[in-house]
Amino acid sequence: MADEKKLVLDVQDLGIDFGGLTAVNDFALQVFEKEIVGLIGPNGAGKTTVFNMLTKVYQPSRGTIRFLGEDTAKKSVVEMNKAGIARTFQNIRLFSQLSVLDNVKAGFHNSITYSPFSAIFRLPSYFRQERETEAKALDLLKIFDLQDKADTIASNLPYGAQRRLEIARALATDPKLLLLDEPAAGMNPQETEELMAMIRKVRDHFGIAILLIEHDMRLVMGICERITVLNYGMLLAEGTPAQIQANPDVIKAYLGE
Amino acid sequence: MGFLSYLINGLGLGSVYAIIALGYTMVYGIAKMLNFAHGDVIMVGAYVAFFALNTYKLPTVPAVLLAVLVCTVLGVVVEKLAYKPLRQATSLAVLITAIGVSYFLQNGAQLLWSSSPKVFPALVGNGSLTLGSLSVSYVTLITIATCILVMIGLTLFVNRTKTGRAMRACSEDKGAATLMGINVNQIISVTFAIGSGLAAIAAVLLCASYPQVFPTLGSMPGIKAFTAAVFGGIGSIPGAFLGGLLLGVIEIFAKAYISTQLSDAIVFAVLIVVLLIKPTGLLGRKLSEKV
Amino acid sequence: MKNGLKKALVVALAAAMASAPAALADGAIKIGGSGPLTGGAAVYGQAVKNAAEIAVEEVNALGGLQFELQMEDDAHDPEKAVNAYYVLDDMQVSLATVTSSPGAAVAPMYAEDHIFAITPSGSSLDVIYADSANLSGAYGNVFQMCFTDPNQGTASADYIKAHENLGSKIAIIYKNDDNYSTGIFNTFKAEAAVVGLEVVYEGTFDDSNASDFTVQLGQAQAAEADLVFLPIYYQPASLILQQAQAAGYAPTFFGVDGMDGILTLEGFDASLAEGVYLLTPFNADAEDEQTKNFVAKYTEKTGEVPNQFAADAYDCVYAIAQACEAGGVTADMSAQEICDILVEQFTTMTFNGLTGTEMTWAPTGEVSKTAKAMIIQNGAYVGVED
Amino acid sequence: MKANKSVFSSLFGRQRRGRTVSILLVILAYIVLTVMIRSGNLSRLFQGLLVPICCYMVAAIGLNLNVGVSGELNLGQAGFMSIGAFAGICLSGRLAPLLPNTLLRLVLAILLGAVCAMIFGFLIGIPVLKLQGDYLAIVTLAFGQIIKSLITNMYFGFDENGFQFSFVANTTKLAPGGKMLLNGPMGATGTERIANFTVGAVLVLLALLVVYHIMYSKSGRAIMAARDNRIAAESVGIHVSNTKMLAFVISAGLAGAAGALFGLNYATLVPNKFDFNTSILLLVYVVLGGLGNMTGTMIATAVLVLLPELLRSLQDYRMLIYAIVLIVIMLLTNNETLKTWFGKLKAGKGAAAGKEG
Repeated sequence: MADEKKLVLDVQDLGIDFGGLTAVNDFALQVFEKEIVGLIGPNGAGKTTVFNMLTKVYQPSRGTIRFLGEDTAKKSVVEMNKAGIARTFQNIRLFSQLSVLDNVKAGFHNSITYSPFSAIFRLPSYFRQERETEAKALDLLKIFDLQDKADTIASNLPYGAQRRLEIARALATDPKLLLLDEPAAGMNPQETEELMAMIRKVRDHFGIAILLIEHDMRLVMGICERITVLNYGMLLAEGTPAQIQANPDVIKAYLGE
Repeated sequence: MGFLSYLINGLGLGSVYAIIALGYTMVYGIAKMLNFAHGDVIMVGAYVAFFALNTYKLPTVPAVLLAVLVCTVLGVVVEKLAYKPLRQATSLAVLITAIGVSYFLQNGAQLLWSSSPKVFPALVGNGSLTLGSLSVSYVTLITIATCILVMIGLTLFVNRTKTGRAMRACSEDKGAATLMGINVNQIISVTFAIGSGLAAIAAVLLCASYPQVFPTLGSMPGIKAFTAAVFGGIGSIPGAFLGGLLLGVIEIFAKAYISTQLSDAIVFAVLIVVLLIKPTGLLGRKLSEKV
Repeated sequence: MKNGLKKALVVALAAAMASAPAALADGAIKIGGSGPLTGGAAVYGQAVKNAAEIAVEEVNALGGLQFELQMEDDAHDPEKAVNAYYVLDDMQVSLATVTSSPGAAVAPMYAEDHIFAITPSGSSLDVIYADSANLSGAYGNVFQMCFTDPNQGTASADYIKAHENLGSKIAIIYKNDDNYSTGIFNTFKAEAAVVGLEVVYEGTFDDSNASDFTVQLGQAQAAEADLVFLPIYYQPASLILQQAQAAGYAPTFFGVDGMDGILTLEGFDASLAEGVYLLTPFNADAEDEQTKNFVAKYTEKTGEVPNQFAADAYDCVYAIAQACEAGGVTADMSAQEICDILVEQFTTMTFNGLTGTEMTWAPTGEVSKTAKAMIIQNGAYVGVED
Repeated sequence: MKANKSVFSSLFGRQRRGRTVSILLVILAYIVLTVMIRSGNLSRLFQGLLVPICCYMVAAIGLNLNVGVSGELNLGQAGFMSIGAFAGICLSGRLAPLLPNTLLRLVLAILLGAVCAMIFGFLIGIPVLKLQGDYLAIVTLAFGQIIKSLITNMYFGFDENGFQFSFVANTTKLAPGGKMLLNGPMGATGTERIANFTVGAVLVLLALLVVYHIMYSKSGRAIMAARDNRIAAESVGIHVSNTKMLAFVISAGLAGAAGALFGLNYATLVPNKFDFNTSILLLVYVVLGGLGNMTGTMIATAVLVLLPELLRSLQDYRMLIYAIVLIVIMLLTNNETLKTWFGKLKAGKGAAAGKEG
């Protein structure tokens, strides 16, 4: 069903060892254009480790990560973002002492081209680009219903709003692939419901692919088009929500039989 | 004078740095603060020992014990009055307060005991052990021996006693330590007490080798020992020991084989190179942040 | 919270800005001066302050001229010395500064404001010359009571050359971040080359390594030096003597005026200094009445034996007193009037003090007095007969 | 909780106000002080302190960019002041016979001081910024000590044959009429004192503008983002070491400019002046004034430079009292009860004034 779509992310044989312990091994994953893919698995299965490898926070020990057809072996965290992968974090990592607006503006960092020199001397390019950035940032905040809190210090936001801000900031970097690490953690059912709508909206509005880690099965089954299951660092299953729900290995892994 | 005697002199100097560095490193490990007043506690210890030995004519051991006692009390009092109220504040605020305490102790000492240096009495005579062409002063030998004893004692204390284990728990994770029923405040006080007590021992050793007592006595050894603590990996007890010894040896070698003018620059340059290769010092734990 | 703090700070700032009117005591000539009263060099500043106070009390007790002394702290920092200079707004005569670098910073200000100054112990040429490298631009109203650094370096080299029994292979250990020590070292070395002394080793130390001298001594010994020249102050010198003895190295040690004070160090084992030579103008053990009186009073006041800094300061006050008497200076004269009179007096008079007899001053401000070579024997200075 | 963040909220929520307040404050202070000088109402001591206060302010503002905004503890700021000071003095000394206009010479010296310090800041920043936390701090301390040690061993002068330089051993022999610009431990002597308060005030203004303009730009956001969360900053494509380098180099440049002005305010300057204690003093100004708070830094600098002078009447006790004042201020400004109290006061005021914060 996704064959006619363009391949965004292609991971093969991915693995990483920490001091002799193999955390993830033989992992493979494909994400296609405008697709929402879920990455699930029991606690400690290595899901976040996969995210960290995809963003190069950890350097993989083995395997290849091809993004938009390009091998990323030599890329750093910053370069992965520039290439088009943005992420959120399981334990929210906002720029806690910056305002909500500045958090998003920081996300626009690489789309601003004026130099520190123009900033110090306040050359026209500074004013023009700052105005543009502000407008773009406010637009993004509006999508996430944060426009009223633009001047609030990020750490003073309620939990749910912090999660939304993190997504907005990630989107500001203009990614082709968005990685969401447990976006619904700590949310009540109603908030989760809203979040699901928002994730779909983001996909449609920005036309990007989304890979998400989530424990909330309602969310995963509700919005993901495909699901990859990880267990003990190994790929356990892969398929549509219906296939995964019916997969005996997955059931076993979750129920621990 | 050859390589071997430079080495031994370097180890002697390094032993003093090591004991001071232990105080820095313990306080850092547990209270996560750079106690820049540590050098001045040494100065107070030196004065106490001086008066005990010179004015009150006490024998060496009681004099040293008195200095240890006074420094321990001083360390705990300073911690209670100046640092404890800042437990929730930024580490920089505590750093500045520590600097204030340092100024206070230096200027207080000058007012109480005058700025004129006093000569520390010789504890073991000015003799030396001669083996062939090698001559090593007794003071140096005693300094090195004391340093090793302190190191062993401290390691046993930290690993074998209940308080020691509680200290380690605090240095790992204060929150978890509190949950396990450890009184963190008490442990911090104990750490200051031990660090300051060690400062008194360092003071006596320092003055035995370099017998002069004056109000700014502690500043330079303090900075050097702080460097040594970082060199070895701040927070690590064996690191402080190793860092102190190496710093002493490097300092003496730099003077002997390169330049007396530039020895200071060389010591710090070596420090920089070491930190570039091992960014958390020789025996420091790797800083890793869970993402 | 920040606002509260800010307000408090602003109030403090405003209070600081109001200029304080100077209160002048009736009939007393106001002597100002600065020195390190706190910090690492405080020992010198305190010595000068105490001794100058004693001298002022004595002069005042005579009933004639009346002095009022104000010593300010400069912490051996040129910046703070300039501040101190401004604090001493109403002084009529000055003791300048105790140490050299601060002296070099304020000397041009004394010249500009035309206030007479005589430094007890600021021995660098920079204190009296604007351009010391070319010995030009002497301020003319800044005088020295102590020897200049070059003077001491040259005198020491000449003395050692003339007394070959002292030693022929010379090692020098000096403090290379210190004005005084480096100044003497440079001229000593230049003069040594001129008169043909063999310098076999030069070692240095600085503030951050001022306690361990095993390497320097070891290398001096390895170079077979039989005379170690120590153009340094007595505190590090005492450590050098102790460490040399521990290492079993016994050359002749030769010091300059900074070595004076070594015997008065509380707790110092005088046997370590046995046989040490030094060129110094002052001897606290001298038997003359003047010295005995001064030493007694100083010891009573401070509990310590005065060093050469103290003696220089004491002499400064007396020299000012002598010049004021002779020139008819009165307390109601302006500092500028007094300056003219004192400059004239100082360049023509002869002064006898604790640190020398028959002292005279050149128009550049440099003192001419004889340094006495002393040797320490049985814990006391003994004059060496030439 | 909110009170804790007051420093930062005042910065970012109402950023332009922070800039305007600080700049107006400097201009106002300049006008008032100039009027007071003209009318003879300012003591000479205070007049003499104006230039050094400006210098310390500029260096401290720079340090605050480094410590407060970029979040890296720097214990070697005095080293950059030293580089700037001696570079500036050497330039002024060399140009003195050629360029009689002292103002132009002063400006050139300040520029050279800033540029030299920035170059060294960049070179030193390469290794320094590879490290983190207290390890970074100790390396800045180490570089500060190395700079001091190297300058103490430099002999540099010129005569009719051109520049002469020697290192460690003073072999510089100048022909008659030559001038020693840098004389080892004696540093620079016989310096023509060409610094003045107006240039100092302008330099403070420029420092404020540079720092604020950087803070409220792309680079500033990146610097603060990297401070708040290094990993997240990298994840949004911010090159953390580059941004930290920018802060470090600008901070060094400001210290260099300040140093040059300082050096040209005194007839003599010794390398020992810029030791560890001076670095620490600058840090005290920054922490006391508030991390990231430039107005606070300026006020703290002025007060703490003045304080020892105001305490002179205490004679020998003044540095003791100074130390006590320092400790008490730190304890009070970090006291939780007081903070809450002021926080409430502020909140009350804000509510009364309408909407704010």
